[in-house]
Amino acid sequence: QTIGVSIPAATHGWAGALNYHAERTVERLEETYPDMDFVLTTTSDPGTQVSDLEDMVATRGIDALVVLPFESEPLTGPIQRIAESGTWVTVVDRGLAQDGIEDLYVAGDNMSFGQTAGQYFVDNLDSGAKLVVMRGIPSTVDNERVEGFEAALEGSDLEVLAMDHANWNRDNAFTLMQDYLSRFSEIDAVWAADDDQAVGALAAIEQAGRSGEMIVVGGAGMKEMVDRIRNGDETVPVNVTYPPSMISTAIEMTAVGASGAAPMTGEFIIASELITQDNAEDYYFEDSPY
Amino acid sequence: MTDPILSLSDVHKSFGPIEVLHGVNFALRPGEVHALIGENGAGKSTTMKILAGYLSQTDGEVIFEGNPIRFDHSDEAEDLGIIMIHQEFNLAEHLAVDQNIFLGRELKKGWRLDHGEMRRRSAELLQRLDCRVDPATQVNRISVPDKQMVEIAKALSRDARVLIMDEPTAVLTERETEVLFEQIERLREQGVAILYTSHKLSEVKRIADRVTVLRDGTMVRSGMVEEFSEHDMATAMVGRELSDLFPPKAEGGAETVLEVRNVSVPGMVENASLNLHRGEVLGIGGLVGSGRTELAEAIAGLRPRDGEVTVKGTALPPGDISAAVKAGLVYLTEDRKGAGLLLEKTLRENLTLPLLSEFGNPLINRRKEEAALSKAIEDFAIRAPDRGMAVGDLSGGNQQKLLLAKTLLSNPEIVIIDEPTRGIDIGTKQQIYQLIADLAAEGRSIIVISSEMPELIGLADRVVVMHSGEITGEVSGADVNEQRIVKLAMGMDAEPEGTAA
Amino acid sequence: MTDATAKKPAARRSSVNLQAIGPVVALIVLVLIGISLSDNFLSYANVTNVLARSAFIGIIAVGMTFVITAGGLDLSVGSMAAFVAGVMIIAMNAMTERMGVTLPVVLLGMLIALFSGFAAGMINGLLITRAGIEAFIVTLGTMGIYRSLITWLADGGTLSIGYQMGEFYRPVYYGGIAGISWPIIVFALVAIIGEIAMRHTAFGRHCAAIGSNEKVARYSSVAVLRVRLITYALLGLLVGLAVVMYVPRLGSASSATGLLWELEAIAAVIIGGTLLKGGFGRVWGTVVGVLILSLIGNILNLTDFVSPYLNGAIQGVVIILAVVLQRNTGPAR
Amino acid sequence: MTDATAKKPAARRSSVNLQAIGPVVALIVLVLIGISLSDNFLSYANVTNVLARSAFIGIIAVGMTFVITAGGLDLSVGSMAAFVAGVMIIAMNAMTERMGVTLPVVLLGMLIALFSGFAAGMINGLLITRAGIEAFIVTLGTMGIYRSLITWLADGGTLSIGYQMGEFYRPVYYGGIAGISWPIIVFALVAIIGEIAMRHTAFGRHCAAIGSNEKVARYSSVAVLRVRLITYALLGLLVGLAVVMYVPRLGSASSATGLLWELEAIAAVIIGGTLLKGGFGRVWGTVVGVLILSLIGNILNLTDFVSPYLNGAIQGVVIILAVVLQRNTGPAR
Ligand SMILES: Nc1ncnc2c1ncn2[C@@H]1O[C@H](COP(=O)(O)OP(=O)(O)OP(=O)(O)O)[C@@H](O)[C@H]1O
Ligand SMILES: Nc1ncnc2c1ncn2[C@@H]1O[C@H](COP(=O)(O)OP(=O)(O)OP(=O)(O)O)[C@@H](O)[C@H]1O
Ligand SMILES: O[C@@H]1[C@@H](O)[C@H](O)OC[C@H]1O
Ligand SMILES: [Mg+2]
Ligand SMILES: [Mg+2]
Repeated sequence: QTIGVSIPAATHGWAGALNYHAERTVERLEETYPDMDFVLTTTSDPGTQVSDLEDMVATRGIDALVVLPFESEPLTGPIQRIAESGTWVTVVDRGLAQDGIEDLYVAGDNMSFGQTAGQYFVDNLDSGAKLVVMRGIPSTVDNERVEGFEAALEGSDLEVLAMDHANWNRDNAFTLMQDYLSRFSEIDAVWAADDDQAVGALAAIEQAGRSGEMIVVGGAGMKEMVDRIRNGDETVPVNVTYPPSMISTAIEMTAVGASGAAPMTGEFIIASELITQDNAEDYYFEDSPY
Repeated sequence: MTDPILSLSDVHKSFGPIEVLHGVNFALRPGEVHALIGENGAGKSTTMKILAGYLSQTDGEVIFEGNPIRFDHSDEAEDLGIIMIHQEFNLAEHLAVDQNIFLGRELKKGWRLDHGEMRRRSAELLQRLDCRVDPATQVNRISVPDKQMVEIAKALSRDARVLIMDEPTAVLTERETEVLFEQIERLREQGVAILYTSHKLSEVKRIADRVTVLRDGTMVRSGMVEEFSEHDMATAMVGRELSDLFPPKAEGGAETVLEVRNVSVPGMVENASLNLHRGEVLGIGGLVGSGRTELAEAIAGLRPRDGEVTVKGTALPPGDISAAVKAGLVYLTEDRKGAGLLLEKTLRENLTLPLLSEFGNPLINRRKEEAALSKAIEDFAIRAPDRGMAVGDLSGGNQQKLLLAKTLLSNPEIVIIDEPTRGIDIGTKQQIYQLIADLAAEGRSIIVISSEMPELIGLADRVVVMHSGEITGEVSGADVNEQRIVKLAMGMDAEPEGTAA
Repeated sequence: MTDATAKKPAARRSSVNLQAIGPVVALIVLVLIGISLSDNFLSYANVTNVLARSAFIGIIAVGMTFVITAGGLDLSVGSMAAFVAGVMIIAMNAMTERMGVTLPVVLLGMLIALFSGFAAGMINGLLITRAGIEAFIVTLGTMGIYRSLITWLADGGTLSIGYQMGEFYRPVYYGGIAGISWPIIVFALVAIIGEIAMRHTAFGRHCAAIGSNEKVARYSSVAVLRVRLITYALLGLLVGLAVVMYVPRLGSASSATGLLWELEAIAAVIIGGTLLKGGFGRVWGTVVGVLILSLIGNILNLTDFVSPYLNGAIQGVVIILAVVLQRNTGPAR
Repeated sequence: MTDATAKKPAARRSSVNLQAIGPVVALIVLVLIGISLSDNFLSYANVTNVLARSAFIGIIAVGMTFVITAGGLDLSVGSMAAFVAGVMIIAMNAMTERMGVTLPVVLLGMLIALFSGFAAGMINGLLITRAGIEAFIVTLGTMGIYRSLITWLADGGTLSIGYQMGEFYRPVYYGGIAGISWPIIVFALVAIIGEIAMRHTAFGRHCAAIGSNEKVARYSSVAVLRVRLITYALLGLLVGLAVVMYVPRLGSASSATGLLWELEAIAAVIIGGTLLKGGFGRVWGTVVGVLILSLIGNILNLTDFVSPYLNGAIQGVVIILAVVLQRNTGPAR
């Protein structure tokens, strides 16, 4: 039995954690199932990912595939062909453009990721409060999150002052936040949308001496953020989950399915939960890298 | 007689499988000017480079002050006071004149460069050479002769015990040559040993104390200069008797093929007008920097210009070289290395570059190219040890011959040649003069720009003289003589009567 | 005796040979490693996969060879490819609505891709030759511009060709004749024509002359600006051609399309023995360079190496080694 | 004897001036645009922010100026910075465990960063000068290698400096004297020393000579290989220095650290008027180039342009325009 795992490269924090989990899981499962072989590839663009999939099929003869598509549309066709050839396919996180191709779908929910954050602002900010928003790398994932966020804000009187891309990168977020702070004398909340971006934003706010003026909500449940929530940090009251460990779940379920122990098909959606001081303990994992 | 300071004993040199020096012996003595002469490709530059540590001999010995010596790097030779001026310029084009003069030997005040002192000393050196360039000028903005003066200044700035000069006067006019010779005299008196090459045998006769003749990598004759007449030198070099250097002058026809009207190049040429007739050899004389090259380049479409250039009644658009070429007008550059040849490319690729479309379209016919090369090698007596070699490895004179072949490949009707025989040996010079005469006889028209007075006088039936960017006069027929030309060139005689005769 | 000049002729001759076989040796070594690692390495499927996917960079790299040989550089090709792909997809989708899933739409789409690529290349070329701006700056600028434009066209997401049209167009990447897939055929043709153009036409000679010494070229009545302009336009056209083969593969374009292709293409050219400073170019070397780069990725996928994190390191080492093989000793710049 | 010679310097001066003021004009225009678009543009906070954040690229770009002036190139500086930052953080964390949050740990950490940078630069330099491999290839290779290594060191994630130590080290980025923050001071010092080194020392002169004509430099007894090696080692050292200022900012390093810094640094150098092919370099120009690049980003963040997707396009246009200003007319390569 050979299982192929194809995921995006560790180009930012969340993806790095994804890589971490994938590697550990593969190591662990290789011990558990001695006759099971894993092929793990990482890519930084859709084209290379398709090449990796081709290689897995042509040279490694994979029986099952766990794939987190770098982008949905370009990967749909190639994955469909692999599925049609009888290979088991598990799709993680970013769904395919066509329904019914994969055997198993394990994912977070990006719409709800944005919506949960947006709803929190609507519920907790004073009316007329002013927000700035940091977007990620321009991509479908980012679009869905912003869409969810805007949907939640619809009808409220919260004001979004500005929205720019910080590319899920701490340094970019730091710079962007510095400039937002120069530009707007009043900011009540920052939706950083990703915990790496939140790290950058917080550093800029602290530098400007404007801590306490505004709250910062990131996303994906990075350890440091959960810790701050746990400790009742006023600037970082909540977070929204988007666990990179979903890749482990996917690989494990696929391995179980492939080993014939139990059939594992269908959808497995990991909803985006709101982490608050009350439940933070449940989301804090001491030895997680992220 | 003093002991030799630097000498060669049975030195051989091979490049790959080809041996170019077959046992050369000779010695340089302090306070003596030693001239090394020989045909193009005879091995003069190679010999000099071995002496100065830029090349290593394959066999034999270099002896310094009586002891065999091996240089691992030219630095070591330089440290001993052996300084060489190369035949091809060795200047960093992006750097200023003074920066080049002191390159590698910068003067410092503590850790800082002493700009003021370097500039001052450069100015001093240049002044000693009667050269007007501003030491702060970037080298890529100065003219070819000025570059040579900078090279000389650079050599003078080092404390030389042995000064080796590879054709220093090839790109100089007589005036500058004079200045250089004064410096050579001065150094000789100071006891410096000087090795010098030149194809201008009259110069050799004048300045050298001792002469060594190389032919095909072998020393054929050596002796005090008194033992040689110019004719002896030429015969020893070429290995045969030479007839008259200049063929009889052709008289041009009446038809005007090229008309230049009020051509100006901002800052360099002003209001130049001239006519060229069919079958005529027209000379352009003038001092260095008088704007001859700029005028020629403007005519040939290589420089922006004002004024009109008409070839057989059709006006040429300014700055459009291909239009000029199409009209049958070509220009041979004086800047062989910078504008003439692709040094890393082969002879064939260089030869056919301006005329590739004639060698097959869309695919280049290699055989036709090879045939053209064979013809060029024969017609211009190009000596290349290997047809496939890079042009940069040819001897200087042979590069010049290839450049001539390249320029004339298109069978042009009008040819402007800027310093056509620069660095060419006397035997080949004769061939080239014959060639120019033949071209004229075929009904082509030629403009020769030359800093060699005898060349102008020997070739041209009519000479236009420039001074300071302006045409100061014209002489023809019997008036084509040194005195008249020099006067005009100095700007001392601009009256119309000069042209009347 | 250390003098470099002294050794030059001998070294030159032997180094020409060494330079010629250098990348080929590296390629052969990679193939041998591949064979030893997996029985499937030489399988029809794998060979086809590797060659076909090399086609995009390969076609572009052939064009890049001319640009670099003529002393230029183009950093924009990756984003240009993404932008052209986006334009092509938008146009094809619009046409499909009116004309249905038909051959003319595909053909028109191809024409549009070729034309947009050509136009984009012309823009680079004109800015470089007419406005006289350093190629590095112009193409760094247009790299950002095209990347932005595709992001904007795709609204931050992905532009996809309609499903039906995608299926219809697919065979242009996945189909072929006599078992050889189209991208391989097209790449081979481009490479062969490129090699001939470089070595046996006036255009190729002129590129080398300009890269070697622009002033000499100008004095030899080579139309320097025009030739240089053509190299950029040609490269743009080839980017268009690469896109024509690329779109049926993934059926979409996004801001991640063609990322870093410029680096890969330039690397392939240099690995192949073309001089970065210009003056000498070798199209077949570029092809070998492209194959080397593709094979590294393929071989890394054949086995489980230490950690996927280190793929980039291995890639880096192989690139350096491939070039070490071809330089003898003489220090370069 | 000739007035042609006399007229020459005048012509030269005017073109030099245009080149000299070109980037300055672009900078001034950007500042004016900034002022007109936002009242906060000239605020102490914004000016400090922009200058301080320019420091990393700026310090690196000063080193890059020497490399490029000497006819070289270094694509690896971005990944090198990430790698050095990773090494520094790991070392500081390890030392903190034993020695606590103390000054020696910070100083040792800084030394380690400087030394790692220097060593990495030496490796590039040795491969280029001794093994004689094209700089483009060597540094493309090491770019991949360092990027891989940091990813591997960080296990795909982020390496963070311990919280306490981070707080202790923070002032190196955020603190300063007399209201001027440290990164600005260090950047200014590096720039001034760089400018002096380029113009007033034999080293700078030799860099230009090598870049202009290597053979001439060698014939003039310039130690070509050594000078070239020093340029790369110096650049590495400056990357180390940039990291010393970078780490206290966010206290972390990941595979995303320093992404594309190489392109920015090279762009700054070229915008500043240094010739990409070598032979002429201008450190103050590079500083202006760095500021131009930073300002574009700052202005875009301070205002709402059409769509943030198009930021890259605007950046591209400004880069090209900044250089148009400095080239008069003559076509470049
Ligand atoms: N690096 C080289 N590689 C191969 N051949 C060379 C090299 N350098 C010189 N030669 C050959 O050695 C021979 C002697 O050349 P050299 O330059 O010494 O001639 P020369 O006497 O100086 O001629 P000229 O008067 O034309 O300058 C020529 O045939 C030349 O082509
Ligand atoms: N590219 C340039 N930029 C600035 N000045 C130049 C340039 N080229 C030449 N000059 C200057 O123009 C003047 C004319 O030089 P030119 O070489 O044409 O003289 P010439 O009459 O042809 O004499 P010769 O050929 O003997 O040098 C010189 O003073 C030279 O320094
Ligand atoms: O790659 C994405 C990551 O960066 C973001 O933070 O969360 C969702 C992922 O798909
Ligand atoms: Mg010679
Ligand atoms: Mg002249």
